[in-house]
Amino acid sequence: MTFDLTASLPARNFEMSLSLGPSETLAILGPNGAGKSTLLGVISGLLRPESGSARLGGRELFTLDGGTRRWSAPHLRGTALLAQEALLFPHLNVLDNVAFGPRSTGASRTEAREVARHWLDEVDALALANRKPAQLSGGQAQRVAVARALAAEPELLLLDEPMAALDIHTAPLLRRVLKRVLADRKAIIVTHDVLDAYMLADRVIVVESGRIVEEGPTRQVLERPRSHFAAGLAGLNLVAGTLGQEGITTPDGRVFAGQHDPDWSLVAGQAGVAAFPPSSVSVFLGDVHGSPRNSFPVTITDLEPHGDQVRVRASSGPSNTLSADITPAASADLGLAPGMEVRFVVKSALVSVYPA
Amino acid sequence: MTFDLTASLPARNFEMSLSLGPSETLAILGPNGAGKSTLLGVISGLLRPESGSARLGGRELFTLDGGTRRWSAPHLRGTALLAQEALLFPHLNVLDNVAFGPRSTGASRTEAREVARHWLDEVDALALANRKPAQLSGGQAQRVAVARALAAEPELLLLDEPMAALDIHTAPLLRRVLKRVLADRKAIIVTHDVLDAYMLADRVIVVESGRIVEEGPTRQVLERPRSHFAAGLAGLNLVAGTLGQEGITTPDGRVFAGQHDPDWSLVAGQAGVAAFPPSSVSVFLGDVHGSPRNSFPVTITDLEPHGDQVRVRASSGPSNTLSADITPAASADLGLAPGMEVRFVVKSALVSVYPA
Amino acid sequence: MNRRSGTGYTGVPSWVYVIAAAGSLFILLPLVAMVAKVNWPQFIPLITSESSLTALGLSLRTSAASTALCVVLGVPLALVLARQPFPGQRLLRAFVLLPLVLPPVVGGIALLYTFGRQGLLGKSLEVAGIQIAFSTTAVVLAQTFVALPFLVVSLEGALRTAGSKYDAVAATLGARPTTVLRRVTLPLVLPGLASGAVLSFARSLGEFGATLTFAGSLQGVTRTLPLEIYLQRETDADAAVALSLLLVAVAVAVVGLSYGRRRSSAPVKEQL
Amino acid sequence: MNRRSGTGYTGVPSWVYVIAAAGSLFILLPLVAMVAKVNWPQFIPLITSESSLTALGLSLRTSAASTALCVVLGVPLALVLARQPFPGQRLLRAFVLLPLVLPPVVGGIALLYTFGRQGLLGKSLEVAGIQIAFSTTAVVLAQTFVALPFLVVSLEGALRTAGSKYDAVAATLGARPTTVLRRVTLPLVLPGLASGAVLSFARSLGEFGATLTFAGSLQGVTRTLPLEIYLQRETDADAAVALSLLLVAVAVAVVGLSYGRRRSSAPVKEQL
Amino acid sequence: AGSSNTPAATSPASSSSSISGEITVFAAASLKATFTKLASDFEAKNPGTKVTLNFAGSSGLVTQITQGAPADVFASADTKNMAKLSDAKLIDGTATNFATNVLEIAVPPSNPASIASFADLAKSGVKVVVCAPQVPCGSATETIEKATGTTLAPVSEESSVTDVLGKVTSQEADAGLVYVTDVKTAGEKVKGIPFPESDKAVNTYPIATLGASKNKELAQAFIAAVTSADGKKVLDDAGFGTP
Ligand SMILES: Nc1ncnc2c1ncn2[C@@H]1O[C@H](COP(=O)(O)OP(=O)(O)OP(=O)(O)O)[C@@H](O)[C@H]1O
Ligand SMILES: Nc1ncnc2c1ncn2[C@@H]1O[C@H](COP(=O)(O)OP(=O)(O)OP(=O)(O)O)[C@@H](O)[C@H]1O
Ligand SMILES: [Mg+2]
Ligand SMILES: [Mg+2]
Repeated sequence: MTFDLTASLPARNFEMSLSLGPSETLAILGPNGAGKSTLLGVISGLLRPESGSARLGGRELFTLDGGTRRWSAPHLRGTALLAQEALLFPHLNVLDNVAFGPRSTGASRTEAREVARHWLDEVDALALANRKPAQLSGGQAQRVAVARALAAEPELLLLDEPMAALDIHTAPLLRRVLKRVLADRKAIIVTHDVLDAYMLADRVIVVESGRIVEEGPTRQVLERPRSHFAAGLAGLNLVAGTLGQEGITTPDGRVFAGQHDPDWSLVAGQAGVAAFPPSSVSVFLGDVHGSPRNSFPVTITDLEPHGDQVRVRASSGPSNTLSADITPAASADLGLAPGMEVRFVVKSALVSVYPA
Repeated sequence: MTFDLTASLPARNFEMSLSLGPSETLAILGPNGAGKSTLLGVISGLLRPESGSARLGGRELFTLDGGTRRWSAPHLRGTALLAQEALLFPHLNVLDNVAFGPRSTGASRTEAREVARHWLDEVDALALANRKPAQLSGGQAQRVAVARALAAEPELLLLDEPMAALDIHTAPLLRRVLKRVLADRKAIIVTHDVLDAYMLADRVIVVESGRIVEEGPTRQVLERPRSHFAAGLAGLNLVAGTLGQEGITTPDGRVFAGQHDPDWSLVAGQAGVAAFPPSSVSVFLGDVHGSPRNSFPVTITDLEPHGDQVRVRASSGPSNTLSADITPAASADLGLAPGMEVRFVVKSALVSVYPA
Repeated sequence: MNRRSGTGYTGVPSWVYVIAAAGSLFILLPLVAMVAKVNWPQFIPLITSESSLTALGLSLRTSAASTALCVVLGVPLALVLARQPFPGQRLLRAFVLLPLVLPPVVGGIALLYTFGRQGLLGKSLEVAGIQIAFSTTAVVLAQTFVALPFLVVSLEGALRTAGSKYDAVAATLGARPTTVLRRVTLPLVLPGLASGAVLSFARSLGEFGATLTFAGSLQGVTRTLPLEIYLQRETDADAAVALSLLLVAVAVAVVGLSYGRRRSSAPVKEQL
Repeated sequence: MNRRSGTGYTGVPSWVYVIAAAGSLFILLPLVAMVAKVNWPQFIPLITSESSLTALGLSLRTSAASTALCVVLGVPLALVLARQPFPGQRLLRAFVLLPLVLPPVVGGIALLYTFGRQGLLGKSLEVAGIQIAFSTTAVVLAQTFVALPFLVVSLEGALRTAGSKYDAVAATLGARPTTVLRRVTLPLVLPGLASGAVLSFARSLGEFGATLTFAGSLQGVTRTLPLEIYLQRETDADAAVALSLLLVAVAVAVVGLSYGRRRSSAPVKEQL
Repeated sequence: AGSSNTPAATSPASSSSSISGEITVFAAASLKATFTKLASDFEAKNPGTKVTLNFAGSSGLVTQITQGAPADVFASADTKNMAKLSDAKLIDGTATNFATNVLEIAVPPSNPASIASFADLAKSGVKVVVCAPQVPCGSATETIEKATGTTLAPVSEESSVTDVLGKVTSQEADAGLVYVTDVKTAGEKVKGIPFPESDKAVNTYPIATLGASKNKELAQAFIAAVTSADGKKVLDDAGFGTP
């Protein structure tokens, strides 16, 4: 009972191939417009790729290769999609919206409503059962939409940003519900929140521009990110270059020192990355000659509160942003402000270096 | 040039009154269904309250008191609303969507497009200018909607969750843009993200069930929260009770010790709260008799990764959740799991006590 | 300024009301002029005469039947035209509209050529023992022929405007196309379907030329109210006008009721 | 299975196609039967005769004018009926539908009672030196009277289905109601407006009874193609049928073209 | 409208007088072929004149004239409708009867029901179509039924001759009762079966100048042309009888 997919849709610059084990949950991460929703659309049968094939367990979802053009309709796929918009049926009340899935797949009206009540209760929206969708707030509608997708009890659940629009109390509640539900079920969940990936997914895929750029078990991807996007999600700074004995050599020729995993045998010249947390970065105003060997001239773009620290975001070149977490006092002392040119200094002991 | 509003709409259990100084930005925080969008609807003229009045600068928005029933139409109010749904006009391309506001308020087609291009560039969506809304991803549409609201250059800007659906790179970018734009402009911004409140707002209002429950300068509200919701947003634990010399006395009679601000003169018996960060909480398995005097029996509901710590969420009674941040190692040693009954112990030195 | 609190935005420019009033007058004035001409003492016996009542009953029954037939045939047609593009769709759409353009009398002739004794299908039907001409069935067929385009066109417009987002969502929840149609598509376009059905009913009720040509005019069998009115007119134009008022009254009642019911259960309420 | 890649969901149950085919046949067969009966050698001289061409020209001009008039009067009416509820709205809606039910001949009489020399308004108009009855203006008025409900009803359905969400957004961006109407409301209901206009045009083109009664049948002035057909039928039914084919061809061309243009610029593409 | 009662000018006008201008003639639809020919002959003989024709059912024309239609001459298919106008004092002088018409049985060329006489129409199984009593041909049918004591059981009572003829030419009906002229116009498509009882109900076509006419002289001239020998010839050719 696995799921396999290969699909390409050149009109949206989309080409992906992935598979899912039994009761595995996969998180899809990636920037806006990367193709996450497109992927779910292709799997659920709302979008028709130009070529590719997909199977879910014994069932063929589509085979579009050369001569063979088999396509099974969305309702025959055993998938249920929570789309990015809630799209509750405006003419049905909340209860009947949630009961729609069970009812469509053969349950009696009473059974379906029973199931619907159960799921509404799970997402803490049972009190809204008799409302029409137009009478719900954004977050309430989102919760109902989640309940509706869950109530369909599909073989493969597809969730597109299920936590969007939820308040800070509801999101953890829903995360708990999903954790329980997804435990013994195949699911693909699109999210912009790394917590969802940590809590719900066994594996993550990072997509950019319609391609998979990184893939692996959640912890591994988020602790040893290879793409800037994944590093950003994990809250790590990332510097790319080629691996050497000391650390990595950046494209502009500077050596950036760090620690490797001792048992990896490095192939010199192999592409690699160095990752380090913002808390390992210090900020200096002038040139420094201290023990930390790694330093960058950067331009501050932004100062943000971050817990009890201040996060200093800065750009070190055209498309690379680095962050440093420092105390508010230090920030005030240094008189930091966006636009300032400062130096980020990183202790090499806190830098992990690994192949990209 | 201030803004004042009093409005009640019993059909939605809504009753609020607020005002805004010149070029002040107000953040509205609150749970789903609290009435945040309703407030923006009332201000922008899409919803008609049953009674109340509002003025924006010299302009009367509405006066609905007893006999007087004056109501000015949405387009005469000098407000622009970014609604919770992007609602881009499906028949216009992205550029013309953004140009709609300037065009409607008298700009020539060329001027309006120029303005539109400017704002699209600001939100990093200029490349999408010729697309139709149906060809955008969720996050792209959201960005365009923000640009459209900004391009209208209203006197009072109303933003309903402008950062929803944005990826982790775009959200900071947009936050920077908004920070710049809102600096010299009146704005009300609804958000679930405390970072938006910190970065963009001068003042926050916390609403629950259609009423304002807390209000004040951003830092004060988030550092000394009085409502559970605000505490949750600020990432603090909150215990409510009556103030005493030692700390506060909870409704079930236990004394919870903490530090007060030395210059406050406490009135014994006054309602108060005790706030403390999750990092100040330790977790024990059995009963403890150590120096910390504050301890609670709790049931673990959830374990979440939180940076390099594990956040243990637990419930200490019907509607009160507390969190503790501990190291993954400690969590593993104790064998914590949801459902376990443990004891949360808080050092009273890290507890702030203040009037509610 | 009679908006109630809590309602959404319904801004209609004020000049629109002025033109709308002119438009209403354009339709209402002739009706008023008609009412003004009625010879009231003569009115009651006229409309309660046996022939009038028979004709009215026949009109109502046949119009109801043809409206049902229009819905049955028209909903699928509208779906096919509105949803998936296929080669020849434009041509099909144009053809479906033709009964609108065809002078009804010619439509009746075309029906005779088809279902008549010597017609395309008529010969086979005759062999099967089915005779359509001069029967009430013929009236229903004639009315359906002229009324079908109304249903198709207004429903197609509504289907296109509604789009197929919700249909897609329903399908991903496991609903078969038929279920989607019944529980999502049609409820969502109910206003359009209702308009279409009302138009069809009204057109059937007023149908005259095709019926006369195809079905003939025999009291109680094929002489509907419009045919009765037409005959009355031969002897007394004012009597015909008076009788038309009966038709108008019936139409107002039916249309008012059906629209009323639809509006009170109107499902789609706008969120701001 | 002729969906192209990348398109959204368009699931239509397969039985729908079967019924749609039956529905199409029901309309197409009579047309085929008609074509089959045409006496082709006689056809060309018939349709190129001066009287036919004059009538066709008149028909096209008056139908275009009355469609324009329908749009001008009908769009405001539809807006008023679809948007804000007001007391008497249901009644107004029912009345606006009446010309559909009224047998056209009676409609013509009602118009005579209004605009005729002896009519309600006609007397005042006569004093002002305006004579409407039996002029080309009368043809346009008669056509507008019978065609207006089509536009109003289909547009109202579309407006209701589209809702007013986008209108509200436009208003909050500072657009005056008129701007909202022009740049948002109408473009969004374009499919419905197009359907309505096509219906009105088709109905005007086929209009016969009211024109005959109200405007008379004077060659070049008021004798439109349907009237010409009616007269032909007095002498030769088959010639009338042949002439109808001309009307049908014109209608197919106009409808096909207008729908075609609309579809290719169809603005609302569905997102999944 | 005013009703100036000028004495009828019955002198058969020669076509040489100096008449000119335009008139509008309202004529029963069944006169379409003959009046179109008569009008063009008239225009040819009297250069500078123009005759505009408006055809519709007689009762429709009466309604139009009553409502002030700009007509100069009215030719009705029966005396009843003309009477309505003279009762309303809308005609100038008195009407002139210019043609007659009698009923005939029309059957499809194959005559499937083998109709040979009026009585045959009453045979069971014969689908016969007649005009409704409200219209002239229907009242004529009724008169004949009464006179012959034959009661017909029609499958349809049509509101115009054209509709009756339509049912017969399409072979929907086995027989119909129409006017001789209609059978003639229909040509090959129907077969006419005259029956002697038809003279029990002779239909008369009257023509008159209307009171509101702005060119009574020309109107009189046209009526004279219709009633002239040439006019009679045209009408005869179409099957009309002489009153
Ligand atoms: N209907 C369409 N036609 C053409 N291109 C489209 C269409 N819909 C989306 N796209 C493009 O395809 C790409 C992938 O879009 P998709 O919706 O899958 O992004 P996403 O990863 O879900 O982004 P987000 O996080 O913003 O929701 C985007 O560049 C988008 O602009
Ligand atoms: N059209 C409506 N009719 C009746 N009640 C409504 C309607 N729309 C919203 N409500 C109710 O009014 C309350 C306030 O809704 P509102 O949309 O203002 O919430 P919100 O604070 O914006 O929530 P969210 O964070 O979920 O967007 C909710 O309880 C909601 O259910
Ligand atoms: Mg997406
Ligand atoms: Mg909201």
